[in-house]
Amino acid sequence: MGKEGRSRVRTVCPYCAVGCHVDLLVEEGRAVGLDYATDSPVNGGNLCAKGNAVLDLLDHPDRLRTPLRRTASGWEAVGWDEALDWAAERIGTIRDRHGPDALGFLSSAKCTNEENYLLQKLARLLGSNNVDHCARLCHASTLTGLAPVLGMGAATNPLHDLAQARCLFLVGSNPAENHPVAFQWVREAKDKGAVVIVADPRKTPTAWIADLHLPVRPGTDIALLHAMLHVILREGLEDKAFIRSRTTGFERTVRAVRDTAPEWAQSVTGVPAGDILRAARLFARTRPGALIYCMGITQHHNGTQAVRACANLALATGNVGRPGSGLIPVRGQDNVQGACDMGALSALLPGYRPVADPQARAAMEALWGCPPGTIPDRPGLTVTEMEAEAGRTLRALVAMGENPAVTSPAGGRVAEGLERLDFFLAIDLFLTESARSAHLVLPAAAWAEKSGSKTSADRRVQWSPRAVLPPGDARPDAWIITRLARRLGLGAHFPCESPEDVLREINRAVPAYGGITPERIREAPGGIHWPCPRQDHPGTPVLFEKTFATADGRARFFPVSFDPPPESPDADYPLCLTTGRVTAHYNSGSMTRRTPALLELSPELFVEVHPEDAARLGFSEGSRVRVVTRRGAVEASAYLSSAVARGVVFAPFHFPGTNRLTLDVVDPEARIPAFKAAACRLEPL
Amino acid sequence: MLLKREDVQARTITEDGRIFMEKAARDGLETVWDRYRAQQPQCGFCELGLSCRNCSMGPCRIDPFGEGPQRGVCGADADIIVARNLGRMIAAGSASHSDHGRDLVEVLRKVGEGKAPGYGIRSEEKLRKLASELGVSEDGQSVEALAVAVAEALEEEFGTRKKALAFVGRVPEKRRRIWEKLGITPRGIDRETSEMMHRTHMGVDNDWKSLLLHGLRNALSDGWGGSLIATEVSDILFGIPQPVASEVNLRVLKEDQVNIVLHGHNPIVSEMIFQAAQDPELMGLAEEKGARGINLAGLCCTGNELLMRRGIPMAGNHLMTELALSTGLIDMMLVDYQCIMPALGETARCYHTRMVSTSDKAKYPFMEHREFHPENARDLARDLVREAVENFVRRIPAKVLSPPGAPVKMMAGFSVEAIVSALGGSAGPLIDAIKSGAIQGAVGVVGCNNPKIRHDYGHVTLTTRLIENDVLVVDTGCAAVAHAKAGLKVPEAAEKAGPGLRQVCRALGIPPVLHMGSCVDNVRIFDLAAALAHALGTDISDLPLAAAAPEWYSEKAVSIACYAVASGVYTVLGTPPPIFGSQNIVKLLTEDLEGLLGASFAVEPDPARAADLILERIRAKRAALGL
Amino acid sequence: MEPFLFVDFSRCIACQACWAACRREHGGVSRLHLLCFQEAAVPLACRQCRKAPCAGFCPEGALVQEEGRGVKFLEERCTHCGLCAAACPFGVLEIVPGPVPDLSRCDLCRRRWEEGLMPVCVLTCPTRALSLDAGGAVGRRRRAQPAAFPVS
Amino acid sequence: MERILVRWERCVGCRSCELACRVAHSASGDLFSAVLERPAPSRRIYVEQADKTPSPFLCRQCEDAPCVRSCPTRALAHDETTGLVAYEPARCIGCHGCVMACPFGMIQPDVREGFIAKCDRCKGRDRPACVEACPTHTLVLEKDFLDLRRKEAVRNLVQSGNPV
Repeated sequence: MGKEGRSRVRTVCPYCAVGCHVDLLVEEGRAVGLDYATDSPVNGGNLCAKGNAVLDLLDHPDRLRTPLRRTASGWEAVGWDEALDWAAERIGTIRDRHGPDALGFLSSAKCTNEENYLLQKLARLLGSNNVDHCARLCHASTLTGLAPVLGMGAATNPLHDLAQARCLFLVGSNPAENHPVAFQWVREAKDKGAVVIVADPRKTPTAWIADLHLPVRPGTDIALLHAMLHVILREGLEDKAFIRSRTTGFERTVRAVRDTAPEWAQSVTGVPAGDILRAARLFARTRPGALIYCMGITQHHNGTQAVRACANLALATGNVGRPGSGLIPVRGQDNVQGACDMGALSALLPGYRPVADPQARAAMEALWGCPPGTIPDRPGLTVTEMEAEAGRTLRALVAMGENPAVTSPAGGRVAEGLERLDFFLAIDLFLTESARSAHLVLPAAAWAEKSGSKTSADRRVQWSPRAVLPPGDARPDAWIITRLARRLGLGAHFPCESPEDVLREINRAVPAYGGITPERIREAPGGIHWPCPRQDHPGTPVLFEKTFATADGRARFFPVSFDPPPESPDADYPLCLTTGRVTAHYNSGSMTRRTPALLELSPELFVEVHPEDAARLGFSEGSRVRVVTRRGAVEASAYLSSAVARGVVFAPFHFPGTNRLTLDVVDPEARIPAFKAAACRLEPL
Repeated sequence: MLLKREDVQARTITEDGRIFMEKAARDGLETVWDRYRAQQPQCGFCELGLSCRNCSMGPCRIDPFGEGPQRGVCGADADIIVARNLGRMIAAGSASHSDHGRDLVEVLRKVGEGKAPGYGIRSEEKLRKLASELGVSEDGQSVEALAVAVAEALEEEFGTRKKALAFVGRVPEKRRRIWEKLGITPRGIDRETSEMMHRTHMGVDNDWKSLLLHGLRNALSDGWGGSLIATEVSDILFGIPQPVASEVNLRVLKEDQVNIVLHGHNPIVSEMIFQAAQDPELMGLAEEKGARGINLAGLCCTGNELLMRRGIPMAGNHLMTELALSTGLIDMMLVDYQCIMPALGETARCYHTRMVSTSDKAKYPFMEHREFHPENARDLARDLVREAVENFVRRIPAKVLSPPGAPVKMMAGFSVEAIVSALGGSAGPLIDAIKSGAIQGAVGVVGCNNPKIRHDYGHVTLTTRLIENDVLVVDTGCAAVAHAKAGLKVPEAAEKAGPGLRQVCRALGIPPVLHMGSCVDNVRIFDLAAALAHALGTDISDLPLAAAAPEWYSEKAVSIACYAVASGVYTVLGTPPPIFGSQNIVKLLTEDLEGLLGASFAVEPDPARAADLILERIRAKRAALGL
Repeated sequence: MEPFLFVDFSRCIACQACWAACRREHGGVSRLHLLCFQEAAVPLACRQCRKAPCAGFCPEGALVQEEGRGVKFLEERCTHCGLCAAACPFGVLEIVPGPVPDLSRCDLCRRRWEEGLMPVCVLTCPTRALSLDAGGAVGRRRRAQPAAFPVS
Repeated sequence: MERILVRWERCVGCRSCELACRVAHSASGDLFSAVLERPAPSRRIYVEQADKTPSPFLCRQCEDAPCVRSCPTRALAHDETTGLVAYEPARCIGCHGCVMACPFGMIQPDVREGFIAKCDRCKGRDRPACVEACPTHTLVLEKDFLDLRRKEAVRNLVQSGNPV
């Protein structure tokens, strides 16, 4: 690879869940450049803007280089032994004093499978199910929505399979901006003549190539999906053979959509009835068709229901279980799928076995070698519940790579809660908005500074090897958790020294990962798609080709009811605020807002407003405006664009503030916050 | 379908051709020229040899301008595709001549076995000569037994068991060594053709150079194999041609006689027809029907075969075949095979003419098929002549146009033996004339007609230019008929020759353009060339000789041209062969072969410029010989 | 044919990957500009004009048209007069201020080119909106046309 | 000038039009010499396999042409008299904007006269080379096109068994 002493190491990009390969050029343990992994079966060398700027995360001046303890006079650098001893002492004390339920653990979709596995194991060995992570904020409703429908809540087809689809229906999903590399397969399908239908309140770059754009009002997707199903059934376009042979519960769903005609949906969604009719016919007649949905579906008060409405549409048209079809939730973070698989969820053990299931608990306790009854039998607190309980019943919180002060709804209250904790331990790359409230901050290694496996949105498990050294005294999260566990007297249960050792334990703990051994995965150029139960199993790119993962092997239709968003525009708050991503930034922005190139592209919070709304309110492009909801207000600059419908305001959620505006409501099943629709008003400054 | 006068002028230089082209148009006939025009534009890829249909992964084409695909589906590039196509053309041409030869060998065997009534051994001398060449012992054998033995030996030439064809022995030593060095000594006639078809199958020989070398070998298996056997056995069966006077052009068709026209290439059938037409009973029948006799006339090479040996008149060459029908005077046209346009049958339906196909391997739309075999030939020939006579009365007066004027006189019959005898028994005087410069050199002007070239213009222009420069022209096939129509084949034509050649012609009483036969008879030219080279103790390529095919069209012509060059004779083609898609192959054929074989190809559509190329060549060869 | 950056506007999704790649490759200044419009975006960079106005206007001969290699910049001749930037019809040539003023202009990643590598923007673009293969891209456009309108 | 229209359904993909176009735009004007010319003469008509059928595509001489609009030097301009999008090599700076702008892919970079190759409807020829070369009469001039379409329509009507 070119120059003397320079090596080329293929790593998996730390940003979104497409799982792109990035080749780092390494000299003496330092990254000196990146190159495009043109031979990668995953991304073929393509990278998005964030991927291109990924090197800036290594050696970033803001990186934490040593453990920091908060003192009255400010941050004090401490050694690892001192820091870990202190952390163990505080956690132990709080547990002894308040019981294990006073402990909370925020795991991270930004960390490897091994790290997530270790953190949930630590929590559970300490006797707490209070372990959760930010999947709760993005795709929890996919898990709760799809698990009873298909038997598991994951993308049914690999992302590159989109290229084989003849029809792509994207609902509340904007891969052109959020997953640009994955968009290539949408583009490829379109090149081959596929029909593209996009339902989104905004005319996003994804919608630029759409044959049909359905500008649905935020929060009314279920009405749209119902109306489409109504048309399909009315016109007999459903896949009768598939429904008969592979599903149950269809009749109840038929009844549920009896009255949801396009004309009714038009009044609810704002999408012309004719377009709904066309979309339904196109999707039903053009097979195979893939239904791609994202946080536009999941982040609602009825996210679970909306996910099931998507599933009903895909099942009714037979678009599950064959190449080019599928139900594809595109995950946001690089390892959100893996973190869920590892049981970093308050109600689920590794491999999605409910904590309430005694057999599941017993199996895990046996594997871990701990006394029966160690794992509590009740689900623990979710992310939002932990935040709400912070400083109340929850006395100590360990946050690994999470920044809830920015990412969680009603962010202002979360920050206050963090301040009230007896002990808040943050493990992160940077001193994030949340970490500023911590008592102890431990410097973590970034993606290329540690080895581990990650699972991308399409269940592709890939190994990302360590390429460079962490800056200063930063350490991989796995190292930190293991050392902390040993100081907490759990050393016997944490024998693993390397990520490979941990993965071997995962092979035994998570059946779907049974055959994904370190030896195999390091050699697999495109990773392995779980389920891969045995060493000789090739992996499963397309799920449910023969049978579903439900008890009877059939998919189940769930009748879904539509109820309008809890908050609609009114005289005081006449506009509808929806949130989303921009191409330059990522999640809370703790990484991207520290990257000069990306900050240059998108330096500050803005709100996208239709020009006519702006004209009526008397402001112009670039004006400063205040966005006000019942929960708070933030300032932003105005960006005028007819990409949003009249009456809709869009704000990216990567900047502190946006989530102070959003609704304080969660989906009753998934406990996912309703980020996507809130009533607001704009006040020119 | 009315023709403009300038169209007619542009299509042919012959007067009868013009008259009957207009007649044909009036009668609503579609001629070869009309069809050629309807085919315009013709496919440029195919013209360049860049299209390949050898397999069903294709068809494939190579973009000659470099932007589009440069390889076929199999990966063959322009060089390979052009070489394969050319190879298959050679194979087809070689197969045609050789199959023609084999048919004659079969008759020879049947004659020996006494199963071919009417046929006989006309030239025992040649039979014995061939027997000795083939190593067949003559001791105590009857002529019939010898015929069988020679036929058997000739059959072997077609097979696969030889290291070299027997007649390679006629080739000068130096040339044979060149062939051996290049590995192109022909081994078996069918073997080389079969091997060519094999090599050009997808995934066999993909070295364009070795493909082309095998092409030369395949062509040599024709020139010193198939064609040569055809000529020699024809001579054995039907006699060695001797100088004979005859006439040519459509005016040889007589309004008051039963006109039977013989068209094709193989004389087996037409020789029997000739015999039957001499039958007094049938001649009587003709008179009964009001005809003044039975007039046999020839077209193409079957015509040439009978002209050479029996002196029958020639109605015309390849492009005249349809126009001959348009006279309305032909009572029967008998065809065997090769160069018979599939359109003829339908054309004839416009008239009373009966069209009869005779070969088991060649059938045509709208023709009666009356199959000839050595066993039934004599009787069938009589039947057919009778039927032709009976058809005389069915002429459609309104459609008859008697060609005005008189036919052109001509001399033919110049076999090698006849030339040597005209020279007084040896090639010496010819060699002397060449040495003295009276004759600068000799050129074989051969080949077909092609509607891409103004009919006969290429032949006549080139040949006129050559004889003006004291170059003796020998010819065969359709070229020979073109020259005859232009009046170049009478001793008086010596006046058109340069002073040296004129003097030689006058002294010997021969025309400056010598008719050596049909297109298989091109081998006579090479026989003569080889004899001259022997006499001078040198190689053919050192002699001041050349060959030209100004109006060629057929695959047989490709084979002929290739064996000409491989035998050491510089060959100028008028119509571009489909090779120009590969500059490598063009360079090899037009330049590099010179170093390997002492001869190469040139392509020159303008006959006057072609003549200049040839004259330059002859001067160079003469200079090299110190003449 | 001399290569140039072929931009298929219809494929661009405004993802900014090319911009970010260019900026990284060229020390923090992107030589490629992504112009976003309401429903389209256009990456704009030096067009590698065959008769380049920038070279034509340069009074010092610092920009010269090299046959087969496009416009070449001879730094030692440059007086930073800015005429080239003014001459460029596309505004993609920039004098970068600094102690040693530099000319910022897309050179198709000439350094990578010499190592046999593609320009970074082409490699990174997920939708193949950018390519060096104009012929191929134009051909794909032709083939994307609906061939036969139905004639029964 | 009469436009060249395409009877798509007749194209057999022989590419004769492409060859004829190149020959018409070569220095020699003759196939056998044109193949030797360097640089090779360019084509301005393209036979492509589009949607499973071969079809010839050529410049549509748009009235409000994207290539004209993209041209910074007016080297491409709509000629009111001929109705063609005319190319003036002397004004061209070779920026390739038109190549990118043409939504149909009908302009290619070139190196012979000027910097692009674009259909000029065979300057100085009565019938364009491609029209002359087309063996199936897929490419026809506008008047012929309409004439032939009418005849086809009538023939279909008559053959339908319901003559007027």
